[in-house]
Amino acid sequence: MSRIKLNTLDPSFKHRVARQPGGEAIRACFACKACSAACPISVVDKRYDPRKIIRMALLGMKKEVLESDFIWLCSSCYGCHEVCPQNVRFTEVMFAIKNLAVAEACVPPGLTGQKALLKQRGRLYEVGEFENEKREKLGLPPIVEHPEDYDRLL
Amino acid sequence: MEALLYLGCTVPVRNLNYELSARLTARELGIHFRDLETFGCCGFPVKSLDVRQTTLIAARNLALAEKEGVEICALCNACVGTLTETAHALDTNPELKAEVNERLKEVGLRYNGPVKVRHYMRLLWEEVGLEAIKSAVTRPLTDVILAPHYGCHYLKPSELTAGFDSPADPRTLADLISATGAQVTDYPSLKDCCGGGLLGMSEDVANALAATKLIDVAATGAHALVLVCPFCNVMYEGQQKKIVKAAGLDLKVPVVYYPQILGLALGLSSDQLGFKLNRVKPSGLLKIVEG
Amino acid sequence: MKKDALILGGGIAGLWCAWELARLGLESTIVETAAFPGGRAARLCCKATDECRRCGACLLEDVLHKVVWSDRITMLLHSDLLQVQGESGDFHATVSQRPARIVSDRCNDCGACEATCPVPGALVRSPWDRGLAIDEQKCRWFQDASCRACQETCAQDAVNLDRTPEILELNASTIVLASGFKPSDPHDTPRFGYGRVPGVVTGLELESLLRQENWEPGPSRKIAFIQCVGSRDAKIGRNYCSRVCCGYALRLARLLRNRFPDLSTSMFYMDIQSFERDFDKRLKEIEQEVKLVRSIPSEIRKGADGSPELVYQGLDDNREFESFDLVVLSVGISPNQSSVELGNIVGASSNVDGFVGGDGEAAVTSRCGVFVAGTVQGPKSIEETVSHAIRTAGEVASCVSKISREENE
Amino acid sequence: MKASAIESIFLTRKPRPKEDAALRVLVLGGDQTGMDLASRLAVEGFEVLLVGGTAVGQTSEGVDLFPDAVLEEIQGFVGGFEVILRTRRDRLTERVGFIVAAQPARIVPKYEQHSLTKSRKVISLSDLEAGLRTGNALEQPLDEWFHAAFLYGLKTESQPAVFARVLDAIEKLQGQGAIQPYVFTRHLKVAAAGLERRYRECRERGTLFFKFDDAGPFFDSSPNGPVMTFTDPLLHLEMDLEPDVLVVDEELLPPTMLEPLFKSMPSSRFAAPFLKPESTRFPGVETPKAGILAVGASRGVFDPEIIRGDIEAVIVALKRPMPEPMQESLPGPPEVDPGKCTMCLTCVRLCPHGAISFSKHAEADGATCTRCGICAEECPMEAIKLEPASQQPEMSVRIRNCLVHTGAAGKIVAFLCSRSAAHAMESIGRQIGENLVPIPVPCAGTVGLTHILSAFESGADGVIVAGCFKGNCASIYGTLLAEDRVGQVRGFLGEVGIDPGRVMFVSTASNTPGVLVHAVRNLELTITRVNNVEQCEKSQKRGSGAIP
Repeated sequence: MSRIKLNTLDPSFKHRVARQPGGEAIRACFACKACSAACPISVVDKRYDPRKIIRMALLGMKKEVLESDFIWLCSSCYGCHEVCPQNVRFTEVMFAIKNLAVAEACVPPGLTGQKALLKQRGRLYEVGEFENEKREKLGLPPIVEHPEDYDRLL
Repeated sequence: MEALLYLGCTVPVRNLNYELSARLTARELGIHFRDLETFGCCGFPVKSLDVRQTTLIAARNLALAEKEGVEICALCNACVGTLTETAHALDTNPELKAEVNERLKEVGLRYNGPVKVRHYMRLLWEEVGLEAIKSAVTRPLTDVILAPHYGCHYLKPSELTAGFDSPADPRTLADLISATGAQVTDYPSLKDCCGGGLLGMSEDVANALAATKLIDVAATGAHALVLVCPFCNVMYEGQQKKIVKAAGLDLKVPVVYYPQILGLALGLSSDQLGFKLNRVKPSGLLKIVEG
Repeated sequence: MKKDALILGGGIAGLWCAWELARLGLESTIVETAAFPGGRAARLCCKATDECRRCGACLLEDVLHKVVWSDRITMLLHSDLLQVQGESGDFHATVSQRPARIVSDRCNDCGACEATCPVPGALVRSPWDRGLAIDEQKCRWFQDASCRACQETCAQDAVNLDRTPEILELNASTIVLASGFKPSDPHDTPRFGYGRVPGVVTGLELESLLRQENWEPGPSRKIAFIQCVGSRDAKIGRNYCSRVCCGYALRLARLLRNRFPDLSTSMFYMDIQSFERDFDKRLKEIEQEVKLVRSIPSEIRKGADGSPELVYQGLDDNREFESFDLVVLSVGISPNQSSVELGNIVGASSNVDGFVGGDGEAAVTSRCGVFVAGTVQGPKSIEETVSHAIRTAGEVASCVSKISREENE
Repeated sequence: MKASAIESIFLTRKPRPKEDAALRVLVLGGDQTGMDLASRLAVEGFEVLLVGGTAVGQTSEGVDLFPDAVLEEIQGFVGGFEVILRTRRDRLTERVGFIVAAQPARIVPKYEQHSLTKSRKVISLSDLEAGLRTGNALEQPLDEWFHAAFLYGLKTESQPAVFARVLDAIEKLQGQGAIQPYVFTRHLKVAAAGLERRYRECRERGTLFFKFDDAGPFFDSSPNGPVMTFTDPLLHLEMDLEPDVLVVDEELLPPTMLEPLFKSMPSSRFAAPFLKPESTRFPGVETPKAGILAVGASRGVFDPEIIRGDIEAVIVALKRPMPEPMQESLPGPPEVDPGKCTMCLTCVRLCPHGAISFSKHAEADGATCTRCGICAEECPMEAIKLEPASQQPEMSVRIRNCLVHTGAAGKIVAFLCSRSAAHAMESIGRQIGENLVPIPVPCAGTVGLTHILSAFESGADGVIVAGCFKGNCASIYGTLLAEDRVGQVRGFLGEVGIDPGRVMFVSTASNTPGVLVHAVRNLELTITRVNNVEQCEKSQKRGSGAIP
């Protein structure tokens, strides 16, 4: 990677993340590294490292963060959240960052599909006749799809 | 006691064994589950897109429950997490609540709060209690060795699970397993994440996360891995073949839901408890219990 | 008789304040809840290697010997403040004094009571190894009257469980809160495994171990110190640096290296706080003796061999799992609940971090005539505590002289 | 009952006659601390001579200002110092009871460390503060992000007090517009009241911190100003920054003008450039010399909050009755035999407390002397004697008495420093055998050849000298001298037929009884071994003598 010019980065990015719901405490991070040691993902894929993502966001590396594919690797296990002495709530910060990425049209295709399903059915998986027949055989009550609210709210 | 059974998206379609066993064991132990047809998705799947929408969807379900005046009992860790988190946020942030209620008007709902949300395990732990479970056991699972898996949202964030269990030193599931007479085995990756949350984003990373636990549990010689969340099940049961193959291993870890185990101990049959639907058959376990 | 100051707490701050007041000709009464004076510092160890490392722990013994000499200081052990009435210049305090359960004049230190007592920790040895007391919170007699073993076994008739507390009325012109701190509870940070993982101890526990001459580290000769346990932790409401932990941890590490040259010590930290002059030079010396790792572990767990295992991010950003014989949690200084309660009794409010008194290093409190000395006011090293106690003595003396001026007029 | 002396000093505030030197205080100041101290002292009824500082119109009653004066020389002792002040016009001699060094820290910007030169965009923290006070800190209006880089404790360690100033400056700068502050540091110093909280608030307002473990930023310059290049310690990526302002932090050093005070205190070479040694024996503002007090920077304290406490501590020290009653067991002040004194000045040069002066012969000031006995032991003419404490015989008689009373055979005489080893001994109890004869001494520095020999002459089997740990001696080097002397004595003992192993020195503290026990046990073992050897030798001699 070529040399990063701090003067060309976006100092307002961290404040923008902090204005997102869940992103409020990102600036409180003092890089103690506990989150990185707790994150199950960073062991498997070194590109995903909570403290480094926070650092990039704080420095204002907006493009590098929002357009990356690693921000989508969070498993939302709250491991980082638990160990953080500054209550950064990094799992929520990641959602805030992902929300911003979506707002900038950097969104993996699978996700928008899930939203479409919810609008259509009110649930992630189709419950058709086949499913309800199976349920009936086992003595379970039928599931009825109520997508109206979802369609209106989403 | 009475609770609204919140099934979420996955359980009623893909994990009928979990639903069956939960309903049956609850009945045995005096918990009356009521179904609410209008319940839908908890909102978690759109959290990455827009946290506000998740809050809204979760609030809708909470508002529905509030109308019934009964607390929610969910089977899925993610549903419990999302609903609890939202209830907590709405109860502590009046501005957010006002904002959300403004939107809920569109669908004729309103959340005043508070609404209580608990995992079925938590109901067992807090409402039934270990002692009552022990005394209800008619067929102790002696000689059965089981490995618990809690799942992340069961324990964390701790500000939402405080007073129930500790992420650093979890014990409720282990104790609930012990109450059935089975032995609990400890293993190094007990607290690991299943990886289910990112299966849709990166199957490789997700599988890598789940692999360690499968290997560890296989090494303990446990008869099964005990779950309490359909998300975790997707990984440990659904992905097991792929994971094992990719890792070049030869192992099989039967995966069961806690209520199935509990049901066996309460004297219910494996058929009633939907063991036929378990994809990695816990035959060793069933052989010990049912002969 | 009216004293110039009623000092609550017989630790190093209270003792030093009393001593300074005595040097100024002022009389004070020290009210100490424990059976022995000295407070926390009495359980600390000397950290001298081939030279003094300036931990200040011995200042306690020094001031104790001075206080014992002074006829201007009255020490009430086993005593608790119940209530305070009146105002600056004319405080009336009600103090309950529990009787000495083991009469020191009779006790010949034979150890028979300790041998027979069924409750660990119910019989407390003085920090100076001579003299015993009963911890009424633990002793069965004071819980359900179920055991009198010590009294029955004592051949010297030195134990008396039956005497009742005495209520004392004390008058004083001023009140000094010197009731100290509470070591941060390592259970507040459960991921560090304290009480669950064998081999995880607090810094204070290590100090007590090292006070004993015969202590030996484990077989692999590896010891880790974890800094900022219960400090710099906004999550548990401790948004402050405890100011002493870097100093004591590094001094302990050097002491250990001095006693056991084959020992390796590591310190996991965020920022190292200076605790000596010319700290650049000192830090370079320290780097030769202690492995400094800028990383806070996420977890301490029981390793495969039973010894504590640290999970942390290493310098190359890899996940490290490292086993040690002993992991020392450098617990910090946190507000003492009983101090806050004392503050309530005497009408002094707490500051933003939960310590009694104002912000900064103030010795005065929200109530006129009530002062604070030492760590009751906020984190301080022993030396800083002494400085603060001297400051407090100064403010008390000024207050007392103002009061007598007003009385004269 | 209060001592009447105290009542007269601070319970009443009568105007004092000028000649009452004990109530006059020389304050070496230079900033607000000096002025606060001076007015505080004046309120307490002292008459203050305030040297240094630019206190225009800020005079309180009872404070005489000497803004441009320099302290040239001091003579005399607590209660009656004679100080010579040089002003632009005069050379004044004044009598004061106390001298307080309360000058501000010497502030040295760290330009050189980083090979930086001061320029429009490269300024010191003090420069920035001055600019912020006058409102000229930023030259151009802020229409886009202004990048402000702060260096803090990068190559050399810094103090919390400087970090507090950095935080102040950042806060004020941010009040002026869209500022992006950066702090380049190594170990952030947050060990002061409220700093950690302020550090978090500063991060929350957007300041970025770079904590380097080794190679910090490199500095270069472009036509636009300074350029910093570095590897981000967290991301390990190469970065550069062209700050709009680069603020260099400052070293806080002890003040100058302490030289005359150093001269009056021979132990000061162990403390310089500070006025008191880094030793827990001197907590607070007191120095090894009575009547000379160190406030703030001169004692190595830079935290304004703690310095405020120092002012109170000065008041406390000055209000004490003088001389303070000593513990009864201490000996009297040194007596100099004028007939023996040759004015060699050994004692003057060696007294750690600067207690000895000379006119016709050496003379110790009773209030300054701590009875450490170093002078008596080091005097080559044996002209100095410490008068034994009341109702106590002279040391050699004391040793003999002890041994006679307890039976000399197998005894170890232990000379114990009363500040450390004697306290440790008290908590040992019965742990050490009854063969130990403890003799408390005011300082191990008092123990010399004569004491050790008189112990052996009285029949002791061994001698242990227990002093403080190096760095913890109340007489600074008393314990070092004692250890040295024990070494010398051991060399000498061999020559007179006593096994050198019978004498040992041990460093202790009042809370290390274990160390003392350990040492005594070792000495006991040595003695047993030596006794056996000597007995063998004796019997061999006897045997060999019997045959012919």
